[in-house]
Amino acid sequence: MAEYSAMIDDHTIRGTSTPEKDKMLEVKGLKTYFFTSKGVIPAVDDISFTVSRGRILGVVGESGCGKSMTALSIMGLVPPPTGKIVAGDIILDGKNIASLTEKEMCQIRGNEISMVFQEPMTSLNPVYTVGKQVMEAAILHQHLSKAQAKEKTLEMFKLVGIPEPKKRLDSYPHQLSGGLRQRVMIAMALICRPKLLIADEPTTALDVTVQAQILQLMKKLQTELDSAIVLITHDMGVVAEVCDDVTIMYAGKIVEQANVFEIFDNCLHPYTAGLLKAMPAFKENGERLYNIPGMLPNLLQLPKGCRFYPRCECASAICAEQEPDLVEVGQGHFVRCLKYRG
Amino acid sequence: MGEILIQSKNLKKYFVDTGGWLSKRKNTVKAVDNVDLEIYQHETLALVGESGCGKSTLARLLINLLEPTDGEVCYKGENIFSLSAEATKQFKKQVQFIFQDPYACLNPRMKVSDIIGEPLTTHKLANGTSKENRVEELMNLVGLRKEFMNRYPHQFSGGQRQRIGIARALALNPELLICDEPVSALDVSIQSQILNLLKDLQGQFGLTYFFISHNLSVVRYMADRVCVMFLGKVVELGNCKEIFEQPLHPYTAFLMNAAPIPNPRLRNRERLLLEGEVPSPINPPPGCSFHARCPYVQEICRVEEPKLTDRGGRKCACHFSLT
Amino acid sequence: MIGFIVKRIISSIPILLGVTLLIFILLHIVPGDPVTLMMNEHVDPDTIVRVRAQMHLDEPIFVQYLNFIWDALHGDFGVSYKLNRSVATLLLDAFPNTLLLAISAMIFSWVVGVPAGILSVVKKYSVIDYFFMGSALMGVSMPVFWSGLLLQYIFAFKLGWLPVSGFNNPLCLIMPAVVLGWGAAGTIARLTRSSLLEVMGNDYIRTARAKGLQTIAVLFNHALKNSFLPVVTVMAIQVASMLSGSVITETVFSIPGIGRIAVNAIQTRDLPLLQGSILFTTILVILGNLAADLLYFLLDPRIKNK
Amino acid sequence: MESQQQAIEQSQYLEESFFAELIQSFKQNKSALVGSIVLVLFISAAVLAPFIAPYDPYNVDMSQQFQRPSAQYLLGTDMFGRDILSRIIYGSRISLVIGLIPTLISMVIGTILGLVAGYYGKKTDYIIMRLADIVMAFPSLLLAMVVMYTLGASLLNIFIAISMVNWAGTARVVRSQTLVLKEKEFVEAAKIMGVKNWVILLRHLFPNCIPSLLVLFTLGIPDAIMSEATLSFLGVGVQPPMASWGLMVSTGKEFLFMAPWVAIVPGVAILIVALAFNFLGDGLRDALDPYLKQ
Repeated sequence: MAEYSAMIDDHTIRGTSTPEKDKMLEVKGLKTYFFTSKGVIPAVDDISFTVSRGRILGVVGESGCGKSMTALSIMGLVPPPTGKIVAGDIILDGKNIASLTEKEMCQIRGNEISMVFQEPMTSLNPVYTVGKQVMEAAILHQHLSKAQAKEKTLEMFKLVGIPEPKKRLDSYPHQLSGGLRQRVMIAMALICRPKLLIADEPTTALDVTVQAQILQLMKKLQTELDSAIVLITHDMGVVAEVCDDVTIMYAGKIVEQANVFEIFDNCLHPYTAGLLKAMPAFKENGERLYNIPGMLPNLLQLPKGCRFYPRCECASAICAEQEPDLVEVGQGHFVRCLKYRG
Repeated sequence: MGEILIQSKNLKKYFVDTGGWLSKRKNTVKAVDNVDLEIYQHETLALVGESGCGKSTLARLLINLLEPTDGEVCYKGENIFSLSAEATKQFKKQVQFIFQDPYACLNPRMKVSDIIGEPLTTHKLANGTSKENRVEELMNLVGLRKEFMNRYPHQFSGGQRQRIGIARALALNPELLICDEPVSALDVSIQSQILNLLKDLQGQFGLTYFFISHNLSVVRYMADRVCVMFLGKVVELGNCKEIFEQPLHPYTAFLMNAAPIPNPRLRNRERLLLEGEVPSPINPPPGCSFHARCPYVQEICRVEEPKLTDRGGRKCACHFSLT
Repeated sequence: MIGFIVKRIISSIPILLGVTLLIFILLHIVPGDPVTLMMNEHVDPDTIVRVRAQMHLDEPIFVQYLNFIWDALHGDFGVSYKLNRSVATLLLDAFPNTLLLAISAMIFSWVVGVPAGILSVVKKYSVIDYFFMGSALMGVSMPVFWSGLLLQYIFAFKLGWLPVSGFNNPLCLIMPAVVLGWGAAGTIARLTRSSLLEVMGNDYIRTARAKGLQTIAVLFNHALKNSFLPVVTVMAIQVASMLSGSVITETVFSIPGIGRIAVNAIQTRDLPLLQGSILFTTILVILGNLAADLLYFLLDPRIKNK
Repeated sequence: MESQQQAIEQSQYLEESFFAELIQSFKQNKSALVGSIVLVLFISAAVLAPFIAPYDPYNVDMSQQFQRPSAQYLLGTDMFGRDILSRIIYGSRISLVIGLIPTLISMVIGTILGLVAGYYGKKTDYIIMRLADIVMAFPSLLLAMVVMYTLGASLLNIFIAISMVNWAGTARVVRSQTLVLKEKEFVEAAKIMGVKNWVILLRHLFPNCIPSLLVLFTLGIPDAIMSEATLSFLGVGVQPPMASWGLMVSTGKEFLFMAPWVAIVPGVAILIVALAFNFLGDGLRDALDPYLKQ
């Protein structure tokens, strides 16, 4: 059977400093709020991060932490009328796309940035063939003829490993399994060779063996296509498998940011530590799991001070009063906690 | 190991879809196909497998929620499908269920006190003050504040709802709890709270768990023994640690191998990945159900169905063995 | 495909039988003897007995029912008591008028209802949306007989643009079609709107937007086909309500159609005629439902490939 | 630490109760609010008719025939010189009763049959649903007319006619909801506990159908009012001299070009009340949306 080799592959650990030209996406001070009848929900509150060419950034957090909304904000798909980007820059390959009009954004979406969603079962239109749905993006953005687009779709289907690609062009979504649908989604996302791919929990709805295939595929495509990938997930296992950099979110804010080895070896924020310690994978049968007490705060009634303090074991009196900033504690390692304010 | 608490014998559940009259189609889904399984007192037996392998059907057969096509389930030696009305009532007190979806498993129109108290009123064990006291006791047990008694389910978070579900299951002092993916809908930080609670309750009341999950690290943490299912059949059964460290059936090995490991330094480990998809359980091929995807397939696998046989304290349904 | 159609047609048979049985029972528990009603008061009792036998009214009700079904299968719906003509001929003469009215009303309701529904979605929460939805609700809340009178008063009497009633030139068709189609248009507009809005909330719509399609393209290329499924069903069912709603429209505008025959038959207690006209309308309704099923089948690949 | 945690737990998920939320959402929905106000006026008019009607609705006075609306007769008089306003106020009683009672009867029948059909399935379901199909296949107006023809025109028979036609729609909706609900895990949980079937129907399934029943009920009332008006218009409903709105339009239509108000005004009453119920029903549907979709 396969032995898990504990070897560290040298080229997987790349430098953390990013040359300016390699920056594919830079998000600066992004704020996306929802204005509801019950109050303002700061779903994404002052988020900044950078993704470079050829790297995978993992955005990690629990439900309601704002990770999906961050993705939709980058895509310009925040659901109106309640949701709104209230501040921040989104710089894609040197161009600020946060200030674009809806019409201009339509030329970016699916072309320079594309997205893969969590539910492959519901993310494809049930009344059209998958071939037609994949072709649509190529016809729209690259102005190909139908025949050319079909050719290209076939090529993409082969690339993402869909068996019998020719036959599959004419299949309807309900005729495909979850794994195949997710491959179709990936083919659709990549057909215009985007600069940035956002994958929102792409494997959560899939079985373990299929999840492994899809993750493997994403890693393979990342090296082949040389684009940047933002991978949104709640699963630290998935992060460990594919991500280069990690951003941990809690209640709309980034609490920690570093490369993947720093996060696993040397995490500093109590929430990150709690997330890792709570994973049963690190425990032997019989040992008690670590609990993060309490539960996620209601974004309508956020505590004053640090958003994590009510659940934090290291909290002191000042945490209830003062909201910490995100500070750089090591090279490329940022933490939002008063313990590390220098 | 204790006494056998519940045991399935040649248990089968086939779903037949004839497509109505005037249709030549006849699909048989062998959701549970000839399953022999025993659960011992005070142990945690985990059931793993991918979607559509029959995990939920098996759980629902064990609790008499579905009628089997064939075979029996014996609880303390008696077949639960041929019990008298009175004995069925007793059985329903001793076996309880914890559901996957904390949102769907609680009636949104009932107060928490009524939800947790329903088993008590159904079996006429308590009412009025005695019911209220017992509900308070149960809420305390699962870590819910008794002030929440008069609230409705939508006023709780997912984790709290799962606690309500557990309190309801404990109301009748059951011996066996069937947990159908109890933590898969929960966030990581809440998941560990519920797993700890389940462990505590087992220690406190000597409960027996039949624990269904697709999350292998949860299974490894919770289980004493593990049962691996593939397309309605048990392919491997045995001690949890042994199965994780030294799987015998190729499918088990692939399953273990596919699970992500939360250690970035192991990411480039050599790993074998299964090709293709989880096959459909409709009209499965003859022979070993895994043969279409198995890299070690031999002629015999396509023809003859392997039996679940004893391999040094473990059971495995493969003509060969990985060791 | 053919199997599906055959199956649907066969499954309509029990419904048809049930409907005929229900009509038959309802109509034959009427107190009072139809023959006495039909005849003059001064007819001698012998004639009554003879006529009863001739019309098989002396046989048990179940036998009468079987006779009725048997005759109906041969296209014989009996003879009208009052008009003394074959019911089948009367109905066939009247049917084209009803059909013409229903088709014009249907076309009116589709041409108005569908675009109104789509526009309300495109301009959601705007003045246009409120205007269309307000008019749609008015259409649903307005009794047909009253809106007919209102239009007659305004367009025929006050403005003199259109003939008050009758059925002898195409202008005569305008008011009845609008009156009959308005309610249906309202329902269609409301349903199109709500169905579109619901579809627009689906995951695959987000996928289409993520592909870079503009809102209008998403609406027309991705949402419309899906949202049409419930609308089509309702449209076919509306054929039914229009055929029965035409009873009133035909009465108000004096159109010689099936509906008016039915009303006359009720008022004159003409049993065979009433029986025939209801059966005829019901068959049309069942055919409408059948058409809805088939359309659904054609539009939704999930059913087709199952 | 403990108190902090309690503080969040208490502040969180503290949503208002079902009715409080309903009222909250109504306050924001102006058309539903207007609808409710109109309905309150309508109901008070029906209840207080003898006290607020300016004239006796049945008092024939040929000298006052066809009076235009004026300060003396706010909505004019009809061909018998009866005050139209007073007749409309009295007519609201018929519309109210017709709106409520047959709708309620058909809702009860439809709910019971729908629950039973959906929960027990198989043959029971088949028979009930084919019955519903038969009723639905009927042009409902014609069925009602046949019933009226057979049983004769009276208020009671209108109840029967309308109830007979309308139960099928309710049964279908309740059945499809039951089909979804009975697959829910809370129903499974009840079965596991050994709860009896009728208790499951009553305690678990029925309460979850209430929001949609509420909407159906509100939208069924204007339908019933309209059916009565139509039957009366055709002369097979309420009989003269009773003041039914439909009948008033019907008798007034002969004089449409001479005295249009006689036929038009009662129709406006029907329109306003139907519109108000539809506004209310739509408002309820929006407000209950999360409960309808669960």
